[in-house]
Amino acid sequence: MANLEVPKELREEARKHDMYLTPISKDTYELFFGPQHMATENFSIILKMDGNRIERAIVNPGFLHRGFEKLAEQRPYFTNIALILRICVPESDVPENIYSMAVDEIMGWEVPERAIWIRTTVLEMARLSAWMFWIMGFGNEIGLYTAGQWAAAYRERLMRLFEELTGGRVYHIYTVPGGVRRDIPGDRWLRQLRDTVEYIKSKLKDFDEILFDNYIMFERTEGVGVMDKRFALKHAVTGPNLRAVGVPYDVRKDDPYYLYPELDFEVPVLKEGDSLARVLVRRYEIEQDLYILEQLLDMGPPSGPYMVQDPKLKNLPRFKVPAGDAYAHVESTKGDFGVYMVSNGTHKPYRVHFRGPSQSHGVTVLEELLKGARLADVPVILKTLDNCPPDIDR
Amino acid sequence: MTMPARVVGEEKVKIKKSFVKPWMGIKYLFKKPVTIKIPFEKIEPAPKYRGFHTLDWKKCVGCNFCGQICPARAIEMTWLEVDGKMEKRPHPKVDYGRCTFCQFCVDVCPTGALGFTEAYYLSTGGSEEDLELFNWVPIHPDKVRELNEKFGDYRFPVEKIEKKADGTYVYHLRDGSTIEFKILGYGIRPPKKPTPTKPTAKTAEKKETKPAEKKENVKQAEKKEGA
Amino acid sequence: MSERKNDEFISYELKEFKLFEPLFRWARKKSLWIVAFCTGCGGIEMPPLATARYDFERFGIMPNPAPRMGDLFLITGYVTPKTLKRIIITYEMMQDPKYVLAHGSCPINGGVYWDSYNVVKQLDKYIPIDVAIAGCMPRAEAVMQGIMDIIRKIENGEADGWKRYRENYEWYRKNQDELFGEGWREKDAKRWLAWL
Amino acid sequence: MAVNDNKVETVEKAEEKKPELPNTKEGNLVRELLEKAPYAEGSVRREKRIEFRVPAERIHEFLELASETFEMLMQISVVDWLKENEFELVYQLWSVSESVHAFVKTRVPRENAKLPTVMDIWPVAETYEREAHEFFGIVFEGNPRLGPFILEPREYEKHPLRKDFNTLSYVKTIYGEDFDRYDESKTNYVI
Repeated sequence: MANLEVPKELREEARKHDMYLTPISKDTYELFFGPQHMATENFSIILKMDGNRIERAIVNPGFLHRGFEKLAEQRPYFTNIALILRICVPESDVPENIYSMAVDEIMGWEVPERAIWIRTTVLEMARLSAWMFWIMGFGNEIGLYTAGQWAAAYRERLMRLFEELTGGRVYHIYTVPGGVRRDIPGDRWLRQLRDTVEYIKSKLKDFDEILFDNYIMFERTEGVGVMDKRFALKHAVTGPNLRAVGVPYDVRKDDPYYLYPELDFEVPVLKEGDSLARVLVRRYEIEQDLYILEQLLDMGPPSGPYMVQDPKLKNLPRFKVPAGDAYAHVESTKGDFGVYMVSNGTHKPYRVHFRGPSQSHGVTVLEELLKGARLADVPVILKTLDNCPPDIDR
Repeated sequence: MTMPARVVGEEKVKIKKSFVKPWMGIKYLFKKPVTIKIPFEKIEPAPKYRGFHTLDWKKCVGCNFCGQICPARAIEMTWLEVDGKMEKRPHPKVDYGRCTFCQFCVDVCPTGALGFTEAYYLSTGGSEEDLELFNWVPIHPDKVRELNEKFGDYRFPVEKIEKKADGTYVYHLRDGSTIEFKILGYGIRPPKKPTPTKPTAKTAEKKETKPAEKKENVKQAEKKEGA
Repeated sequence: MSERKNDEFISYELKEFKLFEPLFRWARKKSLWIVAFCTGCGGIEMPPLATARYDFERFGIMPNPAPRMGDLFLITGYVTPKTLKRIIITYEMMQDPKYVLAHGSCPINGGVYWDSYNVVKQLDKYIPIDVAIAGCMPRAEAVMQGIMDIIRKIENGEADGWKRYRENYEWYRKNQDELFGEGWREKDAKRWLAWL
Repeated sequence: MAVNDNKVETVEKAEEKKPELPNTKEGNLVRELLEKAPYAEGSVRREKRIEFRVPAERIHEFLELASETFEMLMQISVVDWLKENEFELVYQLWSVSESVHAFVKTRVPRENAKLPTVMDIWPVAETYEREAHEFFGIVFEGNPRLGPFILEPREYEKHPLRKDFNTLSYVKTIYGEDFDRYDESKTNYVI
């Protein structure tokens, strides 16, 4: 592809329209990647290409901007739950949970143990389903479609469990400040969850065979999109991407919340910092998530109420929160997901500001990593960074 | 309190690449497919799936809690006239062009009048008469449940909503029966007492400002101009 | 596209072809290709639909990145003005019997973003909608049913959104210009697509 | 917010200025930083949360000092305090080595809000500053890429996250009056 030849007439035509192919040197042109591309998911990158090499990448987000932070300022606290979970679509429990954690902190509530157990389980289930979604996307990008077919089918089992627990399929609207909205539907649900965990665990071997051990995957990812430790820290890279450059930072260990201090799990760390390392770290984390879910099921849900008892909750539309501010964050599959909330004592939050992991992964880091990469590596870099455009836009 | 961070490195995380293993996927050829063959096979939503609303008109006290908690402001309190008699309290009218199915309205309902069923399926064309279906006063839960049991496909219980010029609405249910009532006005406070002309005029006025209808008018005008 | 007149469109309903109309309809309904442009949160239900679980390839439906080959446009959720520009361009690039399926509440009436400054209310003002499904998110089964509705409508010849767009092009164009300002096609869209 | 409850009461009097700093990891961190930067105020919120208040002129200097222990800049949150006519900028810092979160707060007046960029310390600040500029209109001197980023130019000029921007009336001017059927005066809606 190095000597890409653009027909002369087309070049003349394009010059007339002054864009699309801007001939700087012989093979230099501008390429619009997305938003109508499967890998980018509503996100556009303007690539300045030199032949097949990317000279410069300019990220153009904003296709999903809905102004959540403004809308959240205009709605009561509980109502916001139905709104802000749309920030992270594959893992919609994460925004719910951080929002609830922040409100709990300002209110000074002790959330009941049963609610804590349910929240932890829901978060881990959300992580697992997000991993399945990621396997699907990643498999499709590197051309191993079979893994994607399987992952999407296994994810449906988790979706079904979510449906029975929360009443929603994708948007659960389940975790609210002070607890959760419904109780566990019964022991049958717990048994089903255990079955599903066992099932996915047994299928992990198949994923290894077809995707993670596959030499195609190694060839596509090895040495692509390398970053070093200093770069990663300066660019606020978090989550599996940071662990792939040798920093063992995991919010669940370093700023523990919910039941995580009592759970036993490992933090995988690799030093290479290329796409392959990021993939392998993720693969190991899937195992750990299954292990955590098993531990949670062994622990069993403690008895008691699933919602905090507070007379203020009698009138939900006018539920007031005292003045104050709080920052809460959890470990999502994409990285450190946080929220900064300011309350001024009324029934609406004064300011809610979200910190999506893709805000750093998807803009500056991506622009840096794409410099000098080949065009065919763009989807690989996008998917191994696990870029999620709604995080950036909100 | 916290456990010491258990960090594992290369020895556990790294795997070897393989040329042979990917072929093992072939064994899936001999397994049972997971596909649900939709027109022939059905899958049921989970019990207590958050679907369309139901409303017990007798229980509803018209407190507008549901309207206040709604994140989309999809709920509007409506004054109805059934069989020539005005209902004592306003009832919520739910717009599915807005509703997010969070069911916070059901949670806050103090009398339990507002409820929900598992029915989730409603599809129409894009024209204004069709979209009339998206805006309804929910009907009694028993009726919805009965229809669901009869047809078993979790569709919207109303087939067609007929709107007459004087503000009368006729709900044609799926089993052929109809519910007929008149909408007198909107809001928490009852419409003005000397009824015969004023409320109807008000509703008519209200309807006229409805966006899509306006568009339709414009479109028709355009068409005429074009012709 | 502005200089094109109505009579320059290739007419699929010439009198000579009337005889073959059922055949055309049958062929159209059996090979709906989807423009793989997931415009909102509804995109998350596309993978289950396209993969083994629901598998809409059984109906001859296939996600396809190229709009020129697409027949069915799924508006999967809310639409921001920035996306709407791309949607309109993509929609106009599609070849003529083309159908639009609007997912969920947001394209109908703004949905939960009814007071958001950056979400388009009533997509029907800008491009014609053939079938709308309720739900937030619509379940995968509901989307499936919606697609089957489209298939049924094609069979009956009711899915005429593309005709409406052609006939009322000026009206749609006026609405688009009102939202984006005059000359947005020349200013913005030419940057993406040189041939416009 | 209340200061940490289980703080050690028997702190030896370190300094008269800040007697409330507990003798924990967090307290020591605050103390160390304040020794280097006496112009700032610091306190411990609770476990793993510390807070600094810095005057806007010296924010760059302070953040440069802080970046030795706090390796990551997680976010720059802007709060618009309309009554006080001030923007509050909260730099959310995270220390990977100490696992402590720090709020660095500073205030600037709303009119012609200007601050030095921190791109030279954390390159990722470019994104955060572009966002803050777009939604609030704060100018970060030295950031070359300020301008429409997420929004279209029309909304960008309005700086929509400012408190004096009314989205409902803006929506009505753009998308027409008729999309909202509710008469505001008639019903007492919370939202």
